Amino acid sequence: MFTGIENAFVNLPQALKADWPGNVWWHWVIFTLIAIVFFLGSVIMFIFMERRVLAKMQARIGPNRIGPFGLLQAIADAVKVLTKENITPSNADKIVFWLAPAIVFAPVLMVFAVVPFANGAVLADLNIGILYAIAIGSLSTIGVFMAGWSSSNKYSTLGAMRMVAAVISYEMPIVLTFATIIVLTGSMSLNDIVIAQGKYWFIFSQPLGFFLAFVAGCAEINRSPFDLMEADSEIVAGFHTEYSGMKFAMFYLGEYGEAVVMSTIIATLFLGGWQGPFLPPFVWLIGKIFFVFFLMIWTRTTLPRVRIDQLMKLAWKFLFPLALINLFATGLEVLTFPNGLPWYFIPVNFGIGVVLVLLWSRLYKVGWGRIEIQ
Amino acid sequence: MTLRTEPFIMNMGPVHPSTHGVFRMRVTLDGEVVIDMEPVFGYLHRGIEKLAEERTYLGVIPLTDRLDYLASMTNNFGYCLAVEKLAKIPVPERAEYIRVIMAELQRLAAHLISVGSFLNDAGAYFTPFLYMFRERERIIDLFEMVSGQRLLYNYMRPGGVSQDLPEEFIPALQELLKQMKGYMQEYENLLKDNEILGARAKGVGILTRDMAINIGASGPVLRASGMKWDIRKVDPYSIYNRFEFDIPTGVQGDCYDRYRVRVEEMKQSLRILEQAYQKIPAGPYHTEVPQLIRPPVGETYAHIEAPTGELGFYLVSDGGIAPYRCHVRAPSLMNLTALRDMVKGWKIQDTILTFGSIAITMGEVDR
Amino acid sequence: MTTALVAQDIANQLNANYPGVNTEVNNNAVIIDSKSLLSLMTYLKITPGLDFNYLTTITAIDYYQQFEVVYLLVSMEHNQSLTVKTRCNREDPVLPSVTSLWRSADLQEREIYDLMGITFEGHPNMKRLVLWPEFQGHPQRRDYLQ
Amino acid sequence: MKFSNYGLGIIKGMGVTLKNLFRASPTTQYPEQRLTVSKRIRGTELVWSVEKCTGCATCARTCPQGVIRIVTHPGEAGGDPNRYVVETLEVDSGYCIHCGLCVEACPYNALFLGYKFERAKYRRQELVQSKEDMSISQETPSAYYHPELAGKLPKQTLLIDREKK
Repeated sequence: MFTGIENAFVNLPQALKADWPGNVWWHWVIFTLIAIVFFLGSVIMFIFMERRVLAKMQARIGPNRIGPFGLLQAIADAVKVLTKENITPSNADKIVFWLAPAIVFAPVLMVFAVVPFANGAVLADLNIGILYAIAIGSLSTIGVFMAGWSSSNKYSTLGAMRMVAAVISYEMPIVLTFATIIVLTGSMSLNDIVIAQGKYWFIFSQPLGFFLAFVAGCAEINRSPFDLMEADSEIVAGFHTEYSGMKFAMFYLGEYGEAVVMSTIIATLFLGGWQGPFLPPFVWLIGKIFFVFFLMIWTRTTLPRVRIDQLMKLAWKFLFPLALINLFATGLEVLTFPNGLPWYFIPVNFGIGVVLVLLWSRLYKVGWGRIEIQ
Repeated sequence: MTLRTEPFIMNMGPVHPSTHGVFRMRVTLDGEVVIDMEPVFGYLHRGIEKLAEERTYLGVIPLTDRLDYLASMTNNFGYCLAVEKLAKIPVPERAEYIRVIMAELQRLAAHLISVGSFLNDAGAYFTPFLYMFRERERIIDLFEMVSGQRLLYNYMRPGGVSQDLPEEFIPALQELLKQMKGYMQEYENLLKDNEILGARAKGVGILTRDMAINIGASGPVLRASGMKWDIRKVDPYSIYNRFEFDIPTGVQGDCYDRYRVRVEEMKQSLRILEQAYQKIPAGPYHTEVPQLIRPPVGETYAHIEAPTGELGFYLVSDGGIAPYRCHVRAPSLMNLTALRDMVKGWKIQDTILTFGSIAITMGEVDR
Repeated sequence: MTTALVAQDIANQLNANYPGVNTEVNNNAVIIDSKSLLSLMTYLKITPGLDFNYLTTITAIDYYQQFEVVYLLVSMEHNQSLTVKTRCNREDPVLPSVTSLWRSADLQEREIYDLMGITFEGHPNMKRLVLWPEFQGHPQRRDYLQ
Repeated sequence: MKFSNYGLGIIKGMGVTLKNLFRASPTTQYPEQRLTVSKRIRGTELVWSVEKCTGCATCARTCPQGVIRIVTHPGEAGGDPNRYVVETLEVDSGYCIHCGLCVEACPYNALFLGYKFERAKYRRQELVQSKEDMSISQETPSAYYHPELAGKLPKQTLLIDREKK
């Protein structure tokens, strides 16, 4: 019984090397802890950053009372929200109502199993890493729908319906864009993908892919301008209108957790993950995650919300065909140059991306407008 | 097997983030599509018309502040014009200029809120709203300087204004006008050409010209429908005929046109202000009027171009110290008449947008 | 400048076109008998030269013996205005609705019904506007006491 | 080819928000930082001068809310016949709407509005001001309708001054 542990301690020096043997059991413990701490820490930082940057962009100051620069505001909010009353609406489907927050929250955390923090520093270097991330990441939709349905609130139902429609539609372009990266690297493992970006990041060779992934990602985690699942000026707060206290905190965490996940995946796939000179790898990764999140905050500050039919049209008539074309073009390029693309494909791909976006935006009309009522 | 569906009735409001107060819309939905909409009024009814019958002519002015609480100055203005018309009180030159300056500043401030909250309803997460509040703050500073309050000014009186401008007002106004130009450009850059706003607002919530006239719409709502009708031009009150300004009009009367008309009107207000502060003469700022005004028996209607539209006061005097009847023609209420036709067939998001583009103030709708 | 039309001219015109209808003039306002209100209003709206296409406001005044309802008409084409009044008794206050001519009367007639208690016949949705449906009485009347 | 429909508007808007990221916020953090209010502020309390007041009760008649309660008596024989002794003067500032009409109505300039504004109270009864609370000896009057008082008061902070070039 103790042999495992002894082996572990004997193997400790080797284990701490870059290429960990995956079956040492405390490796899982450490990385689970790291993943949870990283997740919670970055969620708190994300909330802080969102509130501060948003405030600065909106000519406000933002939270600045608790802790230095208001850094502890998120913690104070957490304490406040945890001590609040848990209200369950009398018409709610109680079991589903209570289950929904957990179902939203858990899958978000699970995605971090496959995110590499440095070369090989990953909880589980699955060979189907991306597939796993996408599959698990969209599970939380079920929780959202459960929340919306069980609250027996019309705003919640509308919000949940919109959420399901959006997530199903936006899975398509995002998966196709990720497939482009898989075609380029020949691997689904996130670690291999990062290693493949040693020469240049994929944002340079796949600018269109980055654009599509960013837009679709924003929609998938319902960030503005696609935040119509919880559009505060229309349907109050969408699916979590009726939630309060701890359960609301779970949704809140889940929402920002999804933002962390999406930023992490985009940073890993397109911005070279932990790759980067001088600084330690995890600093690069965190820096890139925050850069992607900054872009999301920036768009949220500036852009108005799209309409539901426009959201659908954008997914199916703009992002989806472009992702297909992009995948096709990348496949051709990889077939022509099996030993890696030469440098001049960076401007070529950039040109292809710009031309495609401009042409395609001529081809489709936004929304279908008014419907005649008899 | 066919799936049985049924319409979905949703009460938006009276407490809802974007009903601009306590307005209630009973929306019947088919999925996301609005198939019927019934507005419900009255949540802010305070009986101002009834209250006015029991107060002196002077005591009604604080009540008019509370009509369109985002544009108190213009409400005061309209009421004072009606009393002056009824009691034949002359107004000195300087007071006229002060009134015009105040009314135009108020129009700026009110339009900043209506445009900001319209864009907020469109989903631009508070950014334009807060930018515009920042500039409104500068205007309110000036109002505070002259009247001592920041929302309910109670500044104008029959026969002039309650107090003269302080000496630091004109330099501050000059500075404000200088700064406003840059900020106006900033708003234009922020969302004017935005593709998403264009897709959301263009062609949505159309109010045709004939319909707008028929429902008695006024102000930016009427002008966005293409009707060139501004009380300041067609029936110049006070000294508006001395200033040079244009009436911006829209083309098809959609939400985007209403938004543009408001922004253009702000620019015209700046133009009027530029002319007004340079010409302002010295002299008395009010006519001596007794505390208890006793107008002769009669009735009168005075109207002005308030930020929301044609604000009119129908005053009936029986020779006493209080108005026998004081009817307020509330532009916000009239503009809402066609809301049902404007939103029918659109999505629920467009309902909010259309409603936001009409830019009502509940204090005026319910009175 | 919006010119207020001389009420006497309009009254003469109406009397000429609608014989038997008693149209008076008081204080530069045309006073129309409530029975013929709708037809005369239609005439004012569609007659070329008058074209009162914009109903600015409707208000009701309680004179204890009777109600007086004031219609302020504006012709946007000619920039002219006209005040039209009609009267109804207090016991059974019923007036024809002008909603079919100007939809701007819609909410205002409802408001008058609510606060003054004048019923407008032909209005598509004669319900209380600002007060709740169960409310008793009409508070804008001069003799209304809580 | 016009680029106005291809995202140029979005880019311009993003530029504006980015510019604002580096601009100082106009926010004043109230309890620590304070703005100077207008000289004509209509503060929360009325200020009353016992020397000037003749007890004519014009203020009470003018008040649209009817919150001024004044009780006077003619005073002892041999006093000024045009002057009444004010026994009670009470203003329920909970119902006061700060319209300032009483100040404008006062024919003897005995009534002023207060300059201070932080007068939150815990109970409604505490909002009723007696004539001792309103005495001019302990309160600062604002310059509302009394421009001669404006010289003594500090200059109002204006937001526009912060960005003056």
